[in-house]
Amino acid sequence: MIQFVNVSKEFSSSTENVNALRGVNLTIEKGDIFGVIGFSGAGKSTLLRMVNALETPTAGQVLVQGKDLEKIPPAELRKERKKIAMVFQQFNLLDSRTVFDNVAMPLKLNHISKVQIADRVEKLLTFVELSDKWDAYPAKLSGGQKQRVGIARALATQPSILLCDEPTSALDPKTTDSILQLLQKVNRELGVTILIITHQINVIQKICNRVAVMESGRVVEQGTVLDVFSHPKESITKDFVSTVIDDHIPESIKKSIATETRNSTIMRLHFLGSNSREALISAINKKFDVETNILFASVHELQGTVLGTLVLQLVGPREEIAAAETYIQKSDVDFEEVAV
Amino acid sequence: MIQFVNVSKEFSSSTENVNALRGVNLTIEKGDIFGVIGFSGAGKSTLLRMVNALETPTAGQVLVQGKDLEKIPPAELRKERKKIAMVFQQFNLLDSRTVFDNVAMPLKLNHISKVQIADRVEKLLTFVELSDKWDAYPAKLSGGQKQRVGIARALATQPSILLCDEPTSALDPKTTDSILQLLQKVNRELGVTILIITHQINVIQKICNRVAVMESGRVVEQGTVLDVFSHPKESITKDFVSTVIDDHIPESIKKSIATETRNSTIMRLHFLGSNSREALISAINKKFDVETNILFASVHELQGTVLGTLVLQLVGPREEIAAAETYIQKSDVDFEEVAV
Amino acid sequence: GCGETAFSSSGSTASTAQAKKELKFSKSQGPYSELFQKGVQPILEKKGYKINAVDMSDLSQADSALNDGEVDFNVEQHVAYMNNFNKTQNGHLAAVTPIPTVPAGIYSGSKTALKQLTDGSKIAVPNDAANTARAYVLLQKAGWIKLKAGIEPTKATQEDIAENPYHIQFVEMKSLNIPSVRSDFDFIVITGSIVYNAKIDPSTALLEEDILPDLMLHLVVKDSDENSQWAKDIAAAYQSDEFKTYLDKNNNGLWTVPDYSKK
Amino acid sequence: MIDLDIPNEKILLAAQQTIYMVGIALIIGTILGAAMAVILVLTRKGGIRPNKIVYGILNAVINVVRSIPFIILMVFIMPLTKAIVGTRIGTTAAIVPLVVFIAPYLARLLESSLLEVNRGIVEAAQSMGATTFQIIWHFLLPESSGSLILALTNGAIGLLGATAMAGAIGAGGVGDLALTYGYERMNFPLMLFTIIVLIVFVQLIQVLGNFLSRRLRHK
Amino acid sequence: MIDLDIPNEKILLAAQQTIYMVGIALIIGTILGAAMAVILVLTRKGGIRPNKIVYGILNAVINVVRSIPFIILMVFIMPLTKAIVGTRIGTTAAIVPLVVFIAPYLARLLESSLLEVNRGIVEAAQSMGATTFQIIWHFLLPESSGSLILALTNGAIGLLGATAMAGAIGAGGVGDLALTYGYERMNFPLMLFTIIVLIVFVQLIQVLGNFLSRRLRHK
Ligand SMILES: Nc1ncnc2c1ncn2[C@@H]1O[C@H](COP(=O)(O)OP(=O)(O)OP(=O)(O)O)[C@@H](O)[C@H]1O
Ligand SMILES: Nc1ncnc2c1ncn2[C@@H]1O[C@H](COP(=O)(O)OP(=O)(O)OP(=O)(O)O)[C@@H](O)[C@H]1O
Ligand SMILES: [Mg+2]
Ligand SMILES: [Mg+2]
Repeated sequence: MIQFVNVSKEFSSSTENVNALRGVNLTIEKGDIFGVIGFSGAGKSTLLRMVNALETPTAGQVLVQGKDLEKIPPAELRKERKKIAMVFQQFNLLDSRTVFDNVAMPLKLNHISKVQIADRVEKLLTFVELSDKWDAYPAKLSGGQKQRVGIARALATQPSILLCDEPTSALDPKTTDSILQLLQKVNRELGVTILIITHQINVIQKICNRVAVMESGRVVEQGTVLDVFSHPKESITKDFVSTVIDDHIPESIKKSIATETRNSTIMRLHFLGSNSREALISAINKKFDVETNILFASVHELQGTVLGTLVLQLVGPREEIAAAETYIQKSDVDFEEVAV
Repeated sequence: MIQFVNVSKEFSSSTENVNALRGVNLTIEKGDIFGVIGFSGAGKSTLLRMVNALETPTAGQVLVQGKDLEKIPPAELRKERKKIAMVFQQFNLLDSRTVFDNVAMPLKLNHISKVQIADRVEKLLTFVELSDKWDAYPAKLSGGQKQRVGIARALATQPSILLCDEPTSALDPKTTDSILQLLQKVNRELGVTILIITHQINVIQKICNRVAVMESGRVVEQGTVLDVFSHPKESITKDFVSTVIDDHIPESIKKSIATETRNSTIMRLHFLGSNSREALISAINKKFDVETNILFASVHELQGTVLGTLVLQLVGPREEIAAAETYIQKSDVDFEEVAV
Repeated sequence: GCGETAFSSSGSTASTAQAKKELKFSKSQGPYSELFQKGVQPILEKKGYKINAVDMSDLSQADSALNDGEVDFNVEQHVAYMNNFNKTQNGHLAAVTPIPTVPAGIYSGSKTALKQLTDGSKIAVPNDAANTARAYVLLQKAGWIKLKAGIEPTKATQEDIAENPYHIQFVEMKSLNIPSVRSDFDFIVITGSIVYNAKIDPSTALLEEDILPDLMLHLVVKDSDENSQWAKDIAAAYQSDEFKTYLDKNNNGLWTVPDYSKK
Repeated sequence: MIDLDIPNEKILLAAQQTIYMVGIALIIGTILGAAMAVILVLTRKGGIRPNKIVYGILNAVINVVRSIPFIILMVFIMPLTKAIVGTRIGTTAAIVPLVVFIAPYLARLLESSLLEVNRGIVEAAQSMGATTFQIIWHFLLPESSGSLILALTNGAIGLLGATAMAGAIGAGGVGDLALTYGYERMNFPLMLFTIIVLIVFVQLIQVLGNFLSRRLRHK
Repeated sequence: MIDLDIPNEKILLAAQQTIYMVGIALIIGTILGAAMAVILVLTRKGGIRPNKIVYGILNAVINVVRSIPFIILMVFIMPLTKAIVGTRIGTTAAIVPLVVFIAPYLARLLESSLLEVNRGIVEAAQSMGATTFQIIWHFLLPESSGSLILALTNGAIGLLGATAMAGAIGAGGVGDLALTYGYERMNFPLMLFTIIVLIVFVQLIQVLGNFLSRRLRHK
C-alpha cells in the first residue's frame, strides 16, 4: 500500500520556485494497477519518484507499506527499494553495458547466481522480443528497443511494487499491448502493485483499475477507472476522457447535418455495462415514426464493463421525437440533447 | 519532394550486421504530411535520419528536392539542412542552455538579429505553453516539456521540410492535439512538407494525408491514409489499423451474446464517407421484423472522410434476417458476417 | 625482477667497520665524481675496495642520504654547504679532506673583456645554494660591486650588495642553463662543474675566484665514520702520488688543487 | 613574525611573477590547447571530419612535447623563445616554454572532456546545418563547459607547478623561491612560507574552478 | 650507431627502472586516486552522500599535496618513505613520492570524469537499492570508463615526467638519464636518444589509452 499524505514538493532555485506537487493525498492499495494521467508538467513523474524516494517531499509524507522511506536508515531504504522496480521515462540505461548486462544488473546486485541470471534475462529478453539484441549496446538500439530493455530490467527482480513512467511511450500499439498484458499478468499472478503514468488513455483503459487525474501539482480527481471515465467531473478529466472516448461529431458529418431540412433532434446517449446491448434503437424505430441516424458511435471496454457512446439524430415529426425521448428517458440510459 | 530509391542500410559491427533498411522505395510529395508507422526497430528512425543525411544509405539513393545529399559538397549540404528541421526521438537538447537559448539556437546559426530571435522564440514558447519556463535548463523540465522545447526548436526556422521522430510520444492528448494542429497549420499555410514517425495512429489519422507501413526494414504498404486505413492489405497494417479503428467485440459483450437463445446473426458493417449517415438501421428496423442490437460501434474521421464500423446483432426469424441482409447488401455498405 | 639488486638496499655492509671494503657514494654529474671515479677509485680498488655509485642529482638529497647512512660518502660539496646542512637539518656530516676543486670564473657573454663593463650590464649568476655567494664574492673581486662589511662570504646574497655602482642587473638562474644563453648576457659567472660540463675552455675565464678554504670541495662522510679506516683510505688516495700523477696528466687548467697536492 | 631571511619585496615580486606567468601562459595555453583538442576531436576516427593524417600528426606532436622533461624543453625551445620574446631568460621568456608545456597537456584534458559530449548533440547541430566552427562553438564547448573548466583548473595547477622550474631560466616566482631559497638553501621557514603561498594559490584556483564548473553543469 | 658515451646496459637498466617506477606507482596511485575521486564525488554538495567535512578536508589535502613542488615533496615525505620501504634512496624509494604526487593528480582527473556520468544512471542504481559501493563499482566506474582511461593515460604520462625528477634520490630511469647524463653533461646525442625513448614510452601509453578508451566508449 502506498499512501501520499498531504504531499507537496517545491523545486527552488535562485531564480524561481516551482511547485511540482501541492498537497497530494492519494492511496494506492496493494494489487492495484493505478494509473496517473495529467498534462505535461503536471507533476506525475515527481509523484512517482517519491514512491522510491528518488525525490523527497518538501511537506507531507509518503508511506510505502506503512514506512516513511525518508525516515528509515539507508540500509533499510535499500532493502525497500529492492522491492520497488522502476521504468524510467528517459530509460536510464547504462551505455557501457550490453542489453543483457543492463537487464542482469538488478539481479547481480541481489547476488543471484550467474546461471539463474542468464536464465531469467533470456526469458525476459525473449518476452520483450529483444533476444537477438542481447549483446548490443544501448547506443545501437532504436527508441522502442531501449524502452523495452528498461521494462525488462524493471521486471527482472520480481518486485512487489512496479513504478512505470510512461513505459510504452516509444512503443508501437502491438508491442504496447503485449507489454500491458505482461504487466497485467504480473499484477494478477504475483500480486505486484503497479503505478503507471501514461498519456495513452487506452493504457489506463486496458489495464488500470484505478486512476488519478493530475493538474498543476494537484490530484483533481480519482477513483475507479469506470467511475472516472463514465462520469468525469472535472473539466480536465472530461477533456482526457474525450480524447479516448471521443464523442465529438466529426466535422464532415456536422456539415452534412446542416443540410438536413426536416425536423430533427440530435442526442448523445451513454450506455454503461449491459444496457449497451439493449435494443434501444430497434425499439425506437419500431415504436415511433422517426428515422434514426447514427452520427457517431463508440464502444469501449473498461475493466470488463462496456462503456458506449452514441450520437443519434432523430428525424421525424416533433411529437414523435418527443415521445421517443420520453421512451429513452425511461430506459435508464443517460442522454442529453446536443446542439451542433 | 523526397525520394527513396532502393535504399538499404546495413549497420555492421564486429559481431553482427543489422539490416535496418532493405530496398526502400518511397516518394514524399511536396506539401504532404507523410506518416510512417511500424513496429519498434522496423527502421523508421533510420529512414527519417536519411532525409537530412544524418545517416547515409549503404545502397540506393535518397533524393531531397532532386539532390542526393550524400553527393553534394559540405557547404551545400549545410544549406540544404537549414531547410530541413528535425524533432528528435530523444530530444537532443543542449543541457547547458536554457529553454530560450535552445529554441533560439537554429536562429542564431542563421544570424538572425537578437530582437527578431527574442520575438520569434517568445511566440514559439507561448505556443508550446512553456513561456514560464524560458529560463529553465532542460534538466529541470519534465519529459513532455523537453519534447515541446524540441518541437519549438524545430519550428523556429520555418523550414520547408520538417522531420518528426515521434514528436508527441511524451505528450498528453491535449498538448498532442495542439501540436498537431500547429503542424497542420504550418503545412497548410507555409506548405511545409512533414514526415512524421509515430506509434500513435490517431496522430496519423488526424493530420497525415499519406502513410507508409514499415516492417523489418521494408515498406510493406503505402498510400493515402484513407485507403490504407479503410482497406488494409498486409496483416501488419490490419493489426495497426485495428488498434485504432477497433472492431473487436468486447469480451463482456461476447459473453452475454452467448446467453442469447433466440435465432440471431452477427455482422460487421463498414461505412465509408457519407453513407455512414444513412439511416440504415432505422430502415432495417422498420422494414423487417428483426431486433437490432449494436454490439460495437466506432466512427473515425480520416482526412475529412468518415470511416465507421458497426457490429450488429440481428435477432429474429431466419427469413427476416436473410431479407435484412439482402437489403444491406443492396445499400452499398461493406459487410461481413462474423462468428463470435 | 628489476630493482632490488642494483639500486636499493645498502645497509647490510655498512655496520661492520673494521672489515668494511664495500663502499657506496652518491654521484652527481660533473667533474668531481668523475675525477673520483677515474683518478681515485682505481687506487682504492687496488686496496681491495669495491665502490658503488648511486646517481643522485640533488645535493641536498644526497646529504640526507649520507646522513642517514644510506651511502657512505660524497665528493660534491664545500665545507660551507656542509655546515649549513648540519645546522639546518641536524646533520652529522664531517669533511675529511679537501679535494681538487674547479674555481668559479667570470666568462664572457656578449662582452669579451672585463673592461667592457658598462652601466646596467646584465650578468648571469648561478641560483644554486652552493654557488650564488661565490659568484657575488667573485664579482666583488672584480671590483664591480661591494658587499656589506662583515658579511660571511659563503652566504652572500643579492641583498648583501652594499654598492652597485654600475647598476648591474643580476639574473640568478640555474647555472647549467647559463652557458646556453651566454649571448643574452654581457658576462656570466659559472662554477667549474658547469665549465667542465659545457666543455668551455677554462683558460678563457676572464677572472677566476680565489677559492676560500670553506669553498674548497671536500670528501664528506658521516661524522661517526670520520675516523674509519675506509675514510682514511679515501683521503689517502686523494693525497697519493699516484693521484697527483693522474691529475697532472689531466689537469688542462681546470683544477685548483689543495695544498697537499701542491708539493 | 618569523624571520624569513629574505626581504618582503622579494616575496611580493615572486608572487607577482607567478601570477604573471601562470596568467599569461594559461590564457595562451588554453587557446592553443583548446584548438588542438578540437582538432583532435574533429579529425579522429568517427569524428565530424575524420582525417587520419592531421589526427596522426597532431597526436604525435602532442606526445613528443609531453615526453620531454620540462627542464629540457626549456632549453630545446630557446631559439623559439628568443624569436618570440627577444630574450631567452627572465619571466617573460619563461612564458614560451610554459605555453609549450601546458598547451599539449591541456589539449589532452580538453579532448577528453569534449569526447564526453553526447553524439545526439552533434547530430542536432548538424541537422541545423551548423558549420564545423559553429558545432564547436555553440554545441561542443558549451555542452562540456563544466568539465572543461575542471580541466583548465587542473591545467592551471600544473602550470603553477611548472613555474617553479622556470627559475632555471631566471624567471623567478614563488615556486622558484621555494626551491632555490627555501629548499636548496635549507631555509625551512621560507620554504614553508612559500609553500603556504603556493597552497593558497592552488586552493584559490581550485575553489574558483569548482565553483564555475558547478555553475556551468546543468545536468 | 652514434656513440652515446655510456654503456648500453645503463640505458637498458634505466628503461627497466622507468617501467618499474611508472608501473608500480601508477597502479598504487590509481587505486588511491580513484578512492579519493570517488569520495570527492560522493561527498560533494548534491552527491550521493553529501558530507561537507570529509569533502572539505580531502579537497584541501589534495590541493596541499598538489601545491608542493615534486622535489620538495620528496623531501617532505622522506620519513614516510623510510617507514614504508625501509630506505629513502633508490628506485623503490622513489615510488612513494611518485605515488603521493600522482594520486591527488589522478584524483582530480578521475573526479572530473565521474562527474560527467548522467544523473539518471545514479538514480537507476538507487532505485535498484544499490549500495554506495555498488553504485560506484557497477554504475559510476563503468559508465565513465572511456573517460577514466584517458585520465589514467594522462596520469601515466605525467608520472613518466615525474620519474625524471626522481633521479634526485637516486632512482635512475630514462628521464634521469636524459636530465643528468644528457642535459647536465650536455651530451646531446644521449639527450636526444633518451628523449626518443621517452617519446616511444609516451606514444605507447597514449596509443594504448586511446585504444582502450575507444573500446569502452559505447555512446
Ligand atoms: N547505430 C546503430 N548501430 C547498429 N544498429 C543500429 C544502429 N541504429 C539502429 N540500429 C538498429 O537498426 C534497426 C532499426 O532502428 P531504428 O532506430 O530505425 O528503428 P525504429 O523503427 O525507429 O524503432 P523505434 O520505433 O523503436 O524507435 C534496429 O534493429 C536497431 O537496433
Ligand atoms: N529538478 C527540477 N528542478 C526544477 N523544476 C523541476 C525539476 N523537476 C521537475 N521540475 C518541474 O516540476 C514540474 C513537474 O514535473 P514532472 O516531471 O513531475 O511533470 P510530469 O507530470 O511528469 O510531466 P511529463 O508528462 O511532461 O513528463 C514541471 O513544471 C517541471 O518543470
Ligand atoms: Mg514525466
Ligand atoms: Mg525510432
